[in-house]
Amino acid sequence: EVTVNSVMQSGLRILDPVITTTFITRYHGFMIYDTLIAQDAALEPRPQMADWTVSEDGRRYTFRLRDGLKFHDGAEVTSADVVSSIRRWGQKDAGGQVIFERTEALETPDARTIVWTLRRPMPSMLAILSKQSSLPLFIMPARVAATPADQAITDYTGSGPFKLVTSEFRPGVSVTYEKFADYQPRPEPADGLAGGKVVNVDRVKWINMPDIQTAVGAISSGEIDYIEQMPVDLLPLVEGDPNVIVENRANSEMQIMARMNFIHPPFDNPLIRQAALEAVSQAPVLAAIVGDERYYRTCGAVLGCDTPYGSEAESASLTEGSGLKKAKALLKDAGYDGTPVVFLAPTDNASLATQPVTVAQMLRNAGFTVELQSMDWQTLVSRRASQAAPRDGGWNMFVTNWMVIDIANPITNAMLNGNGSDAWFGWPNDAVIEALKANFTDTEALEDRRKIGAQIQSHALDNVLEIPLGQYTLPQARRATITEMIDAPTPVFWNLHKAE
Amino acid sequence: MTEISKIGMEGAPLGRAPRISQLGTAAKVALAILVAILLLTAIAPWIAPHDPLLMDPLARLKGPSLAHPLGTDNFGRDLLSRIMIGGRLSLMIGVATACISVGLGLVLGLIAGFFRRADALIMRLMDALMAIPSILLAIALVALNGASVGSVIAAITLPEIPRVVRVVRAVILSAREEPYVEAAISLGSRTPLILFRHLLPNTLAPLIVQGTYILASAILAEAVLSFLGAGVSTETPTWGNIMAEGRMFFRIKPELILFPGLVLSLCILSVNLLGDAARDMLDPRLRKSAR
Amino acid sequence: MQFKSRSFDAAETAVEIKGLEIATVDAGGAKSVLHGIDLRIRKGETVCLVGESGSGKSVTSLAVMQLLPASLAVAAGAINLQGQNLLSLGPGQLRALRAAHVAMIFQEPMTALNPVLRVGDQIAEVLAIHTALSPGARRKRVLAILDQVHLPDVERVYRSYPHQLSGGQRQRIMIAMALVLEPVLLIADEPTTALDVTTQKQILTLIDELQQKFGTAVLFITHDMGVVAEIADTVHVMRHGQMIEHGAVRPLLSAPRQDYTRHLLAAVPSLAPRPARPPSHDILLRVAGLDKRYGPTGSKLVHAVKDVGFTLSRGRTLGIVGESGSGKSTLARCIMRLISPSAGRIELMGTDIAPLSPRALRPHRRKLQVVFQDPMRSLNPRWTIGDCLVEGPVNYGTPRAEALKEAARMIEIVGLPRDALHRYPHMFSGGQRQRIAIARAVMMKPDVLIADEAVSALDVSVQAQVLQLFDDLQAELGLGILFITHDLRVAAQICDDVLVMRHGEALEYGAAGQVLGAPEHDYTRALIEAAPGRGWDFRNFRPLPLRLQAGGLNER
Amino acid sequence: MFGYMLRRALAVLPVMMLVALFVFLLLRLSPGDPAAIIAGDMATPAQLAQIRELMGLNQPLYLQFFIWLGDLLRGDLGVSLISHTPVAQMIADRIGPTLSIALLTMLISILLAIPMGILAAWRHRKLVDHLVMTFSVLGFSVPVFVTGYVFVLVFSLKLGWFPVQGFTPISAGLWPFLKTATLPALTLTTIYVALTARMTRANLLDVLGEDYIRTARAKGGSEMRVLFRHALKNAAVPILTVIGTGFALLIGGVVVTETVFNIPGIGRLTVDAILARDYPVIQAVILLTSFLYVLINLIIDLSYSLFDPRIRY
Ligand SMILES: Nc1ncnc2c1ncn2[C@@H]1O[C@H](COP(=O)(O)OP(=O)(O)OP(=O)(O)O)[C@@H](O)[C@H]1O
Ligand SMILES: Nc1ncnc2c1ncn2[C@@H]1O[C@H](COP(=O)(O)OP(=O)(O)OP(=O)(O)O)[C@@H](O)[C@H]1O
Ligand SMILES: [Mg+2]
Ligand SMILES: [Mg+2]
Ligand code: NI
Repeated sequence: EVTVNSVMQSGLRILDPVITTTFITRYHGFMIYDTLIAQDAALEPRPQMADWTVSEDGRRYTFRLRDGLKFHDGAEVTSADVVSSIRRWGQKDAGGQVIFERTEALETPDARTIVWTLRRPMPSMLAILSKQSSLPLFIMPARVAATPADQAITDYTGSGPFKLVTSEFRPGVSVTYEKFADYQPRPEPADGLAGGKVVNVDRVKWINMPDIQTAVGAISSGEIDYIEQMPVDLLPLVEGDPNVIVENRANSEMQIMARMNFIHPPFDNPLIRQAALEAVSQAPVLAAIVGDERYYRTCGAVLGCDTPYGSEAESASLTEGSGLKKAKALLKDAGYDGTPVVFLAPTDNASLATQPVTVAQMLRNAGFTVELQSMDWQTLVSRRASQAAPRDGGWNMFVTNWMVIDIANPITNAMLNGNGSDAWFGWPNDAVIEALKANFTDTEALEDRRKIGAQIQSHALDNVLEIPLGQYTLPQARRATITEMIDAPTPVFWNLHKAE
Repeated sequence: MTEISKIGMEGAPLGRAPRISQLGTAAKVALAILVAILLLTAIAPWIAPHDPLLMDPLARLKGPSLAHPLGTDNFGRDLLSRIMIGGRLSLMIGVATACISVGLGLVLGLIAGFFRRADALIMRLMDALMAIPSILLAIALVALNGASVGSVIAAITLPEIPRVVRVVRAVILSAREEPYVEAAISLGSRTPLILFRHLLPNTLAPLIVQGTYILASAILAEAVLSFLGAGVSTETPTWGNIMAEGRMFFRIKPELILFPGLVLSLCILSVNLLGDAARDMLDPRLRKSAR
Repeated sequence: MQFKSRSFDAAETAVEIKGLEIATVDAGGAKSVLHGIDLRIRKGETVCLVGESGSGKSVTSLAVMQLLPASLAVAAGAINLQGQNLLSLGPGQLRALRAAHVAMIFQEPMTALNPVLRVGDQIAEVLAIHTALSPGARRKRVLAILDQVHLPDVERVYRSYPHQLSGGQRQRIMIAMALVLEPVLLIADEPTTALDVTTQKQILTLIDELQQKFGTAVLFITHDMGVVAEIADTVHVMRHGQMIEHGAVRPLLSAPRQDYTRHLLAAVPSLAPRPARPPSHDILLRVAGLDKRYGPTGSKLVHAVKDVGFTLSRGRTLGIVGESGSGKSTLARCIMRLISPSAGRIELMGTDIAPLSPRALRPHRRKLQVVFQDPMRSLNPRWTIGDCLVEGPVNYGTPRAEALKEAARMIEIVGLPRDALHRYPHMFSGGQRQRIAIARAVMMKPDVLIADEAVSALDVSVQAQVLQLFDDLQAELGLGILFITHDLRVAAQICDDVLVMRHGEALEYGAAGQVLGAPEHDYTRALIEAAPGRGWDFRNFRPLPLRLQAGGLNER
Repeated sequence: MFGYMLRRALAVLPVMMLVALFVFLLLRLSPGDPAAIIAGDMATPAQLAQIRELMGLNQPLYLQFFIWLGDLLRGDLGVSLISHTPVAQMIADRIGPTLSIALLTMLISILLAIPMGILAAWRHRKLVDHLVMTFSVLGFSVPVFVTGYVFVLVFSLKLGWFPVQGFTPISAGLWPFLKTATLPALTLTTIYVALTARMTRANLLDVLGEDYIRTARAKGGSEMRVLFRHALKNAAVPILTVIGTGFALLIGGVVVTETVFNIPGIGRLTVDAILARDYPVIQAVILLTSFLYVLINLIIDLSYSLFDPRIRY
């Protein structure tokens, strides 16, 4: 019996991939569920459970389930299961909501066929259905998908290549999967998250290690096989070790960004927001969190660098750190009165602990009064939801990380919501950005979309919807005995082999 | 005649002020170390080679050099300066915790020991407080109030109070049976006088020992809280959070843990040794049996 | 008075101490504690070692056992036990010698027995260490010795823990333990001071009996001259670490050669009641029907004082005597209102203070003062003598400066230097501390003074001084004194009236001459008869004239 | 005796009630709510509010308290807000590691500390005494996690004697268990030994000054006999007391060692739950550890009479 022991980025606690956007739950989804269609290594949509045809007018999509698809309880996968799953997902996923707004009908002419008719063509339809981030579209049995979308599921019967071993699930500690023997892989070889999901091991165990040093020690000693996120600072510990291989996963870059609160002083003033943007330089932030230049780069694009629509326009002050003078001038012009900037800083989240400290320092250099408030991540996430004034339990600024592929599309980029108190934390009221996004949705040609992307970049930085703080990757580490791992943003455990 | 006002304040029973010369060698060394640490941290803002908050992330985790005698941390801040300044807060947390818990514990203990009616209530409360594992209570309290210095102090202090209360109460309960207390009653002394001038001084020796113990464990507890992610912000360096932050680099740059750890251990060691010595000096019974 | 008068000239020497010098081994340089002691004890002989507190009696005995505390060491001399010099033996050899050849009975039988082991096992342990007896045989031997020390129900006693036995029983256990191997030498360091007279009497008889039986040499340490007169063959007097005089008991008591010995003997109070003083009719304190039950601790209710009544007049002394636990202190504490009586009246100069609240009581407190047994514990160790003395007057509104002036006068009255005011209690000797406690009480200008075992902790010479002080103060201030003691000699010397208590009841109450001279009650009589050395007039170095032999006259 | 046991056992109730109330208030008055973690990064405020409503977090506090208390009395510890696992099951899963390591620690500590304390008291002010005392104070002065790291570095990574992390339950065999439990237990042992050895020494010193020790020596028994048969049993009660109250310290230490050695125990569960505001879990675990503490001390109290016949109930 071959077991792959892995240390993932965090402990799995929530098993419903629709109710939460947490990474680890999404990874869990890919283990036990199959997707309707999937992204290949180039992030292009490919058939997975179903292949598809699109009508001439681009309004009707017909999906046809392939043969031999079974749920873990042995039942056949039918079009009814798929539709239920789509509907539940569609209530929660931002992309799904957009599709459903344009949906005319979603029908199941027979047990194997799903016909999805839109009122207007939607160029990004397949991209949204195949995406692997935020909320991927996983196919569950209809009875499970019948659970209301804001209530967690309790039945973990999946459709994917692995089965959850319920009896060995320890929330936050460990979770075990075993090979689902009746899974029918596609015939073609695996390609990204598409292609044949052939499982070559018996069990996969995810172990959460609260202290990452323990994990690094354990991979050296061979107690575990895989670390999803290897802290760059600890690389020297394994670098000389031929048994441990450290590598980057494709498209796994993260973007760091700072977000301000638009409804309270001082950042309700665009000039002061701009001053903040000018004051900040990416290099120190990146150096402090990552430390090794091989694993980070400066990038001023709100839609990310090396993405289809990303543009780095107007971001020189960020990437070069040349805006200090301008920042001071802007502050003066804006008549900044020393209102303290309440900056939320998490202490218990290693990937977010250093950024606030470095950013705060730079803001202070420019003349801001910064009140760095330390708290645990939980306090931060609930506090950032508060629209109260900063001194009454609200806030002015916080920092978070996004996967670049999640923010690469303006439609799914949460920071680009401009609809006031319905927008993401910070609540900007920005009609311009909303218009730009609507325009983007209706545009199909890549060239045109790029142009809109550039407009979005320039508007986002002018209005300072966010301050991009650069991109970095956390490499993964595996024992040399683990081979043929799929190189995708989401770590998956099919296809790979483990040598004894 | 000013004796009356002095006695009970100075904590020197039997009229002898403890003299340094009475201390054993170990305690003398401890005192010297403690004084040195106190002095260095006291004047740290003036003599620290760098601003402890000044970052240079591009020069992080550097080894010892002339500019940075102990090297730099993961933000490129000067480790020596951080340790020096960090001592201020660590010691402050220790001293504040010791003072507050001893102060509150003393009051509650006096009440519980002297007034039968309050006793049961106070002691049940204290039992409950004791039963909750202190570190969990502290984490919860810090999570509750945010990771400020104040809440860390409160979190470490609260679980210590019952221990002090118990000590004080036990002393009071036995001291109030002493004939000199009965004599005072016969002499018409009122309750406050008996409580504060006859009974209170008896608690001094055990409280000094307890206080030093609390001081030491508070500094440690702060470190553990930081380790678990519930400590004070890195913007206010303490020995605890310097170590907690440095733990990632334990095998890369062990200085980050070793140096603050060394100072911390030395400090706690000294405090403990001094506490023991103080007990020996203050407790005539122990002095006789030469502990 | 019947002294022992056996001759030991022919007897074999059991132990001989020669030129023993013992000094402290502190870092601060050696201080000599014993300066060249010589002592010889022969088989079957009882040697009594007397002398004031701190003279080195215990140190001498511990040296023989080779159980000196770590801070003391032998500097010179020899201790020969049957030809072997103990000082040259190794630890193993010494261990073999202990219990088997030299055994010791310590003063306080409660603390000298291990509280967590059964007493039978504790005795059996001696046999286990030194003999090859089987457990069964050991048990038999232990039961036999328990029987020999006249313990009742030996099977039960064997299984008991020390706290389940009375003081006298515990001391018998100690004796059994010491004698079980029939040692050559038995050392007893104040073995009866913690016991009341009747029990003391039984123990002394027992030791004597066993000594006869086994021919043991006994070194008996005591400060009670009565006991000396009762049991000694030979007496050694120690002072300041030196042996200043020794000799057979009768010659030594009747014709002491040294001034110090003379002085020591003169301090022993006589059992004869003091001459009656003119009666007084100014009644200060009238107690009637006083009852005290201690609250339900567990399920047991202790009825400590039962329906006691008496009166005390100005200038007179009422003695309350009785064995330990008879309720004397409880009575005193009720009268002081340190505890509330369960029933009864306490009329202090006409006011019944029994039902008063603490607040209402305060004005009356100054008329009523107390001196406790243990002078060290009754003075706050953290306060200067000055502070102690003025506490009371300041409480009642006397300006501090005035009170201090009075304190300075008072401290001289009790025979201490003026600068004592600036010192702390631990800087004084026990006798001096007791004077301070008395001065503190007198500072309040009380009408009634209660002395609860006020002199029991002091050795005879000091005790005599303090008793004199009481007498003087009473003459001067007209105090009414309630004097609680278990020592009949002291009671006889100082009291006008005596109240005998037993099990919380007042058995007998009357003029001292009446109660002590012609006791009505059997218990009182037994008490008086048990007083050791009662036939000897120590002060005058002669037998007591028959007429004055307490408890004897009327019958004989 | 039985009556006393009953009374003592009943006295536990008000204490536990107070603990329950205390913990409940502490948590519910704290900022941060579990809805946020469930909703994840992209949730909007409206979604948050909806989740709160669903979880019953919008009800008045006292109502929440009594509902919880009622469930508790019926033996229902509730369900984790985050993972929807029954709390009772989570605790059952994770109590094993914590308890077995705590007990192993107690065992090792007692086996080490009591002889150390005895030795130090016996050789009072000699070299051994100073060594023991220095070790004791040192044990207090080094944060547990540092000790843990050093042990891992030396015994696991350098010497390879023990695994770096993980836990094997004792049901899988004594040896596999010891392989994973030894290092964490040793790490905790440093504090515990320090405490217990010090206390043993102090009490033994007291006892060695007692008259009955002199009596024992006067009987000619060997030093071992004096120390073990006469002294230790007398010093047992305060030593036991320290071992009992030290249990709280142990729980604190366990939280850290569980992190360092990646042991799926109660300590880590609590910290995670606190950081995630998973109220039912926090409440249950703190209540449980408090109950364990009270229980252990109750047992210790009752065991006093085994060592000291004067204590009778
Ligand atoms: N452990 C010790 N260390 C130093 N000096 C001691 C020690 N024990 C006794 N001494 C001193 O030795 C002297 C003799 O003391 P010892 O106990 O023999 O007196 P004692 O005659 O037995 O008095 P008491 O009648 O009070 O029992 C005293 O001056 C005392 O201070
Ligand atoms: N606080 C108390 N609670 C319960 N019982 C008590 C208390 N104090 C004393 N007793 C009991 O009351 C009885 C009388 O005690 P008291 O102290 O008055 O005796 P005493 O005659 O002074 O004895 P001694 O000569 O030993 O001082 C004893 O049986 C004692 O055990
Ligand atoms: Mg003596
Ligand atoms: Mg008494
Ligand atoms: Ni003065």
